[in-house]
Amino acid sequence: MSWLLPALVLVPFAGALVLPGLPDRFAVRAGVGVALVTLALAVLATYETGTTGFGRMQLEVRTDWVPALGLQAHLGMDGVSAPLVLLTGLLSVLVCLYLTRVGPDRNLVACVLAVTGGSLATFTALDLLLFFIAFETVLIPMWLVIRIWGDTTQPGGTATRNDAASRFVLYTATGSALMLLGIILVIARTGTSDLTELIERGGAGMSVTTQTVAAGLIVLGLAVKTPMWPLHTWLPPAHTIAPTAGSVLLAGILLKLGTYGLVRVAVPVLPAGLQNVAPWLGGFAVVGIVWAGLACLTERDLKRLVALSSVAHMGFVLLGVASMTPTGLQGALYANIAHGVVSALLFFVVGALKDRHHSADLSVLGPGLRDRLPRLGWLLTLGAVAGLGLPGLAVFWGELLAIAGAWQSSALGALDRPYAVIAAVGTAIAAAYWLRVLRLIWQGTPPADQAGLPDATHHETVVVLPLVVATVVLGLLPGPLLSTTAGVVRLLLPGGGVVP
Amino acid sequence: MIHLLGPAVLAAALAGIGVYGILARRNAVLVLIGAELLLNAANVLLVTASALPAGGLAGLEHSQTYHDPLIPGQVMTIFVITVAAAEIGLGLAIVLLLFRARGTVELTAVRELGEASPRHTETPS
Amino acid sequence: MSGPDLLLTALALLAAASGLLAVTGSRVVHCALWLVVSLGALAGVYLVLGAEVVALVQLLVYVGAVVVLVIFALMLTRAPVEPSDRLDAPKGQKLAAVVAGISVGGILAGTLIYALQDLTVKVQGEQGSARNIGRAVFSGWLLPFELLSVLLLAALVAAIAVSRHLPAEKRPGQSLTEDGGVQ
Amino acid sequence: MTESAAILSIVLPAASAMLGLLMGRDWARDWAVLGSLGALVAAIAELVLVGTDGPVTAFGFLGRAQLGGTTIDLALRSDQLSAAVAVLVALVAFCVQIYSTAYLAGEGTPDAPTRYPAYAATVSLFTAAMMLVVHSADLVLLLIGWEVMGLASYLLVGHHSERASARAAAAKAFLVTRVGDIGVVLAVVVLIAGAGTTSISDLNRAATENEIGHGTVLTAGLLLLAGVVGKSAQFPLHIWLPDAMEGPTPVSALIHAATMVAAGVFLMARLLPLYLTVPGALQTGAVLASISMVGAALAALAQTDLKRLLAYSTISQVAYMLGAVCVASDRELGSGDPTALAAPGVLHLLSHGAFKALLFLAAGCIVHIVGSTALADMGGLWRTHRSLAVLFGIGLLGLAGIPPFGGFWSKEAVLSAADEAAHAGTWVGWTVLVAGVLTIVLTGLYAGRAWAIVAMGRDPVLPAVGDAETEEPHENPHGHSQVPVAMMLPLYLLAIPTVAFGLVLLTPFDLLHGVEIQPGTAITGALLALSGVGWAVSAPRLGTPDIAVALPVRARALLENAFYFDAVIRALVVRPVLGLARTVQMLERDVVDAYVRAVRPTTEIAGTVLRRTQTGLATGYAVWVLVGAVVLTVAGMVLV
Amino acid sequence: MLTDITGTLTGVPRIDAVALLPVIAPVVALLLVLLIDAVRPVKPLLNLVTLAGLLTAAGGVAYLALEGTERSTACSIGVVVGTAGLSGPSPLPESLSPSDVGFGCSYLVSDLTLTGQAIVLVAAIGCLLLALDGPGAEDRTAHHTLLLATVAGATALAGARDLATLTVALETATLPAIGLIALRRDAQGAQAAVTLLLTAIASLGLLLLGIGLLFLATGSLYLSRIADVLASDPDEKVLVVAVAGAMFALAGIGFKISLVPFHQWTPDTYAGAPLPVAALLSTVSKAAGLTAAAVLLGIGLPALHDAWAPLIGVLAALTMTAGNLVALRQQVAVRLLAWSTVAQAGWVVLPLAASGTTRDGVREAVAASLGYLLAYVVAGLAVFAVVVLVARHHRAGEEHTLEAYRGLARTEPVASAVLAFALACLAGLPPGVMGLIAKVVALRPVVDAQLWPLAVVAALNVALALAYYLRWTALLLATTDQATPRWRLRPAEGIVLGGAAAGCVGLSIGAGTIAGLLPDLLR
Repeated sequence: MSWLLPALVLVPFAGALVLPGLPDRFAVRAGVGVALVTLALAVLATYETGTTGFGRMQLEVRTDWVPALGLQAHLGMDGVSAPLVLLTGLLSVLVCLYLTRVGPDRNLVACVLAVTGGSLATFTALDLLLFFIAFETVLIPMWLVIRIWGDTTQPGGTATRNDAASRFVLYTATGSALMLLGIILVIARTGTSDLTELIERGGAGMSVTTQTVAAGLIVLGLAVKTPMWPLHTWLPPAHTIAPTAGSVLLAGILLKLGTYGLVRVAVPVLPAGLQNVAPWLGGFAVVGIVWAGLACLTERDLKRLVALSSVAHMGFVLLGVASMTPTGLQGALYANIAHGVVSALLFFVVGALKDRHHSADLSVLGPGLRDRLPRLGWLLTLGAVAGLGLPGLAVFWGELLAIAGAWQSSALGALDRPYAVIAAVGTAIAAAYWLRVLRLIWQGTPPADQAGLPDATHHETVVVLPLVVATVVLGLLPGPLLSTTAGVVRLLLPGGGVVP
Repeated sequence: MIHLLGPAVLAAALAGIGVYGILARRNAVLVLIGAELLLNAANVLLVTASALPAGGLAGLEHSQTYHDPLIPGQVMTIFVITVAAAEIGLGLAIVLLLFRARGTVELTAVRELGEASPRHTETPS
Repeated sequence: MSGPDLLLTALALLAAASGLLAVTGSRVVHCALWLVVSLGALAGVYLVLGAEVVALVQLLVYVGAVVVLVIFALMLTRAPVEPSDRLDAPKGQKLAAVVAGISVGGILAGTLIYALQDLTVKVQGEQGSARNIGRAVFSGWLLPFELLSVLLLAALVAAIAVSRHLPAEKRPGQSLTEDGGVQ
Repeated sequence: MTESAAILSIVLPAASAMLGLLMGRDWARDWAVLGSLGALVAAIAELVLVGTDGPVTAFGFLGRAQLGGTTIDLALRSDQLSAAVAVLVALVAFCVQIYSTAYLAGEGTPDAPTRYPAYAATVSLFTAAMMLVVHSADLVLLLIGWEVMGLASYLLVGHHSERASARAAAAKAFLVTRVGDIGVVLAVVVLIAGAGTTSISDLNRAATENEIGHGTVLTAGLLLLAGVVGKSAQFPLHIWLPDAMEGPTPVSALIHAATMVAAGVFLMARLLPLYLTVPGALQTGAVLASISMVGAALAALAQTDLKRLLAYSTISQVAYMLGAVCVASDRELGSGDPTALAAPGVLHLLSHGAFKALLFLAAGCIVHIVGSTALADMGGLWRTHRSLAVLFGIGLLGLAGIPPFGGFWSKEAVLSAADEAAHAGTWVGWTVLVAGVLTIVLTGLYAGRAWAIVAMGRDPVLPAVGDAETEEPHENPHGHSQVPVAMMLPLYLLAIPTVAFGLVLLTPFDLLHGVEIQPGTAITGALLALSGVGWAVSAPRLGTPDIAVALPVRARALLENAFYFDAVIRALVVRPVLGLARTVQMLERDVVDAYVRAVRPTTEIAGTVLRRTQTGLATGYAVWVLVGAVVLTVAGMVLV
Repeated sequence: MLTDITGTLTGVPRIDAVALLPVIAPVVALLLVLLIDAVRPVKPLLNLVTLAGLLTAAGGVAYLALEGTERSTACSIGVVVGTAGLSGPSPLPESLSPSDVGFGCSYLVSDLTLTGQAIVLVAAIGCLLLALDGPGAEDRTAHHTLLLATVAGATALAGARDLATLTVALETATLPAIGLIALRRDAQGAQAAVTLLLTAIASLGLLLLGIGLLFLATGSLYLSRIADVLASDPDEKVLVVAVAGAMFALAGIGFKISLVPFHQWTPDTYAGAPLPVAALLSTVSKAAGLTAAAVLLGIGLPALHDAWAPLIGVLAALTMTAGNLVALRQQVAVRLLAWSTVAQAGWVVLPLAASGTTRDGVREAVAASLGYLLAYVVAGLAVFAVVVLVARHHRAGEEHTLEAYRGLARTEPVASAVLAFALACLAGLPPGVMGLIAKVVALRPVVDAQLWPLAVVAALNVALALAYYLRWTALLLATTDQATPRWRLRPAEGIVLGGAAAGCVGLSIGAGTIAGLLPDLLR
């Protein structure tokens, strides 16, 4: 079945190339078709990997591309990448489905498919340089989505839209250019860019200083994409401007590239280096959680608020990774998927609200949503409640395990317990700002003038349904996802994660 | 027996004068004169170097007595003179073209291509 | 200080002085003439250093052709014969020129003085003879020689093409008729 | 079989919640009632089955979560403790559902819709969550139930979300409990790290055989205590309960009387073996309980709102239960399961659940009649609605702990436990005993006060039952003269356990052998209660039905606002956090983002400066070339 | 190993015509063009002959590459020694071996030579095709002659292994280009030509002074000889003079690659010159400059690596940053392109900064530079092709600002797709995978040598450059109201556009050619 992964990656790209040629109406439907095929391939690949064991790398396919650089087109999938591939496939289908009814535009669907293809390539790439190329492939399509279909009704019109788009791509490009330096340093020192080989070596052959420098650079590049606290200021404007489809892609898939990179590249390949970087990474993550939480407390724009909440969520993921313990890593991977599902759900709902009210400002969305638009109201409540990490819904497990990982982490040294406590306090702040949102727009008496708005259409409900089911199922039944990542996490950590 | 220091210093002096000549003049033709001096300075340096036995300064401790049969220094000088001639030929042709096009050869007057010139600074629409 | 040394220093001083005058003179024609003197002195220096052919070529090409060309150019561009202060560049540029000139000259002089400190060498008279130069050029340096011919040809073609006479009011991008005749 | 009963008790209400929400308006009522009935039957069946073929320690429910070294087994357990509490919960839930069918009947007015389907579904969700807490064998599964209860309480308190006070109360309720829950989350984290497991039975066993470090268990214990204090509205995290009265009264009956607030005590009882190894945690709990006991009772005395009075009474009674559990470490027990030491607390939990639910539902009926919850508007119930008054009286007697009512037996069990601990010579025992005794008097007082104001009071508010509608009821436009049957039925149902709870002591439950009533404390307790009630009831002779008038005015205001603790918390916590949030927003815009925004102007300035060097003068460029060459040479020479 | 064509002239070394084919072909074509112009100047014939000349040269390069053996010609080994009867002024004592006396070969066909020549010829063919119908091509004969002369100079430069040939080849590559600039005989062209002329003459002076010093120090003009002398740890004096010479020579070559202090002529000359000539300057002339630097520094002065490597690093950093910063502010398309080529020059020269002393280090650095150069030239050609097309159809002609590209994607989807793809390649961001691989190739030696400040500056410059490339792409996709006329695409321009686009895509997929140049020793 070695054809499976290349097909998985190339089908969306092919779709992206073909779609601009077709007429709008037909193109969007074709887009959904291509996305469905990709999802089917993803499910098949996951099933195949599952049967032969998530612990090791499966479905490997490898051909030489640039021998001089040692760059090989080397794809593979294991327990860490399988859930992310599935999530990408699912979100891509949902976004394409969403676009069939809301502003169908063939180029937009093409960009969506390009982003999907790029992400799938990143998740299955097993060669450092191929990972980097795939990591960068996502930039231009996402920039196009924001630049062309962005919202120009914000104060400042097209200027803010262009600024948001260019800020997104330039910030990320600088980050990934620095990451490239780290990657080249690793390749130069170890002589190979093959990830499976590097993972087995576990950082042997590189002095600790080299590992620290390389880890510093790679983590910096990935942190911009995650985003980590001081480097996050590109995310809120990007989300406020991006169209709903763009926001879902950005939050659902793009943020995962950064964290996946950390787990796949930084942790196993540069264990000693990451050991030195971990306290800083943990520190910024924790500050991010509290900082973004507090910023949300006074945020006026709902999309910006959800974006800032994403920064807080990804703070937990980074804390999990920085702990470098099996529990922490599994927490990070779990929170990754959970955030993908929940933020996608939230952005769909917020997008629907924004389309109806032509603004995402809390005062305009107005009180009394529960009576005016009951279905959208309940979806928003479910999203908010999941967002604040209610046990029984997906995000809780990620946060609990990340905090547990941080608590007993040797990599964070003396800072492990304080970080865990601050992160736990962060969950309370999350509750505060989400309840503020519900209080401002969900509760209260609906104003008279906004009576006529239509509730969630059948189409929108169908698009959001899988996400609702996923949020609840992932919340109640953590077993399956945790066991998928359990095998690999033991492999990725130095010495199989000596801490219990 | 002659001291090579004399012509060497001459080369340096001529180079300095040539450089001054190029930069200090407003009239294009006079600038070319300065250029000629600079090239001649290089020629002097080459000829003085060819006066040394084979191996140049590095060969001195081998106390060679014979000279390099290919005489690179002097042959190079001849080539330089020819190149200079070609340059001055084309240079003057272009200066004359400039004169016919703009009626002056003063470089300070013909600065239309600079960034500050009005042609390129119209604010983007 | 043997005989040739004396002669060398004399010629060197002459060349340098006339060069300086050529470059700082306020009358255009004088500058050109001082240039002739300077290049002539250099020819002398080459002779003392035993480079006969080079001296001859210098006289022939530089003094004969190049300077004449320069004078023609001066006349064609109707440069002012009487002394004019418009020859020199503005203040800032002149200052930069002085600095640049001194620094280039200085660094070269410094290096050369450091390297050639009281190095004396016996000049081989006939090293620069026509026979040796001829053999050297046509054995070791044949390729540059041939290339030079291409360069000269190209320069001449360029010069001719560029100086083909120009219609009275030349607008950029206006195409000439095939034979380049005047409209 | 017991497993299926336990699972059914959770799944049935959950299913009814789901279907109620999805099916829409007309089906909602039937699903809700059916669900709670089903849960009640399952709970009773479980109680019987546990009795016959013994408890089942752990059986799978939501599978197993494998992470790093440890595995979290999301399993349930079923034993006498869980069965008993389950029955209580199911009973009260069933009563509330029936009660609500009438209480929230109809559509309500456009600006105050009843939203019954959502209400019924959330109550069912709550029941399912409480059942999950009661039956869970694993701390994390318990935490899930714990927080879903918090969410349900948030939704229900904020049910009438058109009222700003309701919205604020709902948010406050959730946030304060959430702050408490940070403790629980951290406790789970500590236990995962320290003990490698979160299964309650394993933890108890490991703690007793001190396989886990003492420090770990102490921190876990204290953190869990924080959660308990938050959820059971004990001092200092009690501020949310009085405000939670904004929710519909049946909700208060179910959540803020019988079940949720008791969940904290239930958790302590579950983990008693673990807590016995760290007496320090129990002592802190005891102190907090004592403070809550007395403080809340005092506050109840001065309340001008019937529901807030009952809320403060609940805080005080829950403190009773907590105190009983916290003195467990100073009592010795013969053989058998150490959790039996928590029996007095659990006993009081059960009896309090019954009579407090009765009181709240009765209060609901009164509010239904009078139209407002303020005590000033009430009076003369004895004459107008005799049966309602009787039931309300029974509830009050249960509350005050007058023999032979249920409240008396459970209160005495607690007092005798405290007495036994006091005789063991520990200061904890003495504090709880003294606080307990003091509280009995105060409870008697405010129970009597309530009776005096509501039942006796001045001329009838409403014409007697059955009078013609001629005389328009004065000054209460939106009251109703009649109380629907559906609202009265649950009262009768709940009156039974309130009265007959004493019989429970005779049943063969092995938990009960932790309980022995000492005649001495029993009699003194009864006398004190009677004196309290008597004094309060005699107040009308002083001219006003309200005994609180006897208090000096400033003291009365102090008590009414519960020592202004709420304002203190607002000043100490809420305002600084909002201030910090504003500064963060400002810092985000002006500092962190400033650097990013600054990049554009700096590049523009640099670009313009560099452009200016392009003067257009050819010899100007030559200067750069030559000077550049010189600089290059000098640098080269220096480097070599 | 000399092949024998002449043999008649006594003592004239046998010139290996095949080895020199890439140089001889353009010269022969040049002569033919002049001949035809004299007889019957028919435009298509002239074009054909010029193209034939370039194609033969390219064929020669291909043949030599395929043949694979290393040929050296125009050598002076054994001439004087081997010729019986000729008595030199002082017959060489028999004891001396040729390598002692400063002999060597003027022209060597090695991997470096062939790669340099290949890049030059590809670019030249592109520029010729652009110039066939583009602006400034009225004077057909002169244009083609000068173009062929420039190409001959550039190809000779790639193979030059002695300083005399290097100088003459460099001048042959520069002077005709100055002629080409002035060919349109308008004021713009004249000023541009004067600017470049003065910079070129000043640089020639510096180069010659440098060569004089090097000759003074080592006594020979042959690069291999100079390298040997400097490698056998010469004494202090020789080293100082040699370093001074090297620096002057490097400064002399700097203007051709447009490194920072020597770059100021670039924007003015590009703006003044006809567009195809600007394309020529940005591709052929830059390629010639880089090969000159590679030959001089890589083969002649590896011993002085400690002197020139860090300085090239500094120059590269300055060039990148200055180029990008000013490019951000440009509105006129051709000026933006000029500053973009200045910035790209920084990238091209970047690997040389980390060449390390070992032979292998220098080889890898030069290979990386040439790799990046190839990518840059192909992408540059594609961009220039589209700019020429727009210039031809826009009322402002060559002075058109970026606004002329607004909404081009609607009317000219193919051309704007090629432009967008080429800009992505120059920016180094996928879909322009070729550019990304080129940037990786360029950064690898720098990171390997742990030159962290340089690496970080380069990384930051990626974003700076991306800013204006994306601004340009965004304009393509923007919506516009005024209708831009459909283009009439001439065959020649079509070929260049197609060829360059195919080149970009080909190099993106088969990126091995960028990374794997110069597999064996650097000679």
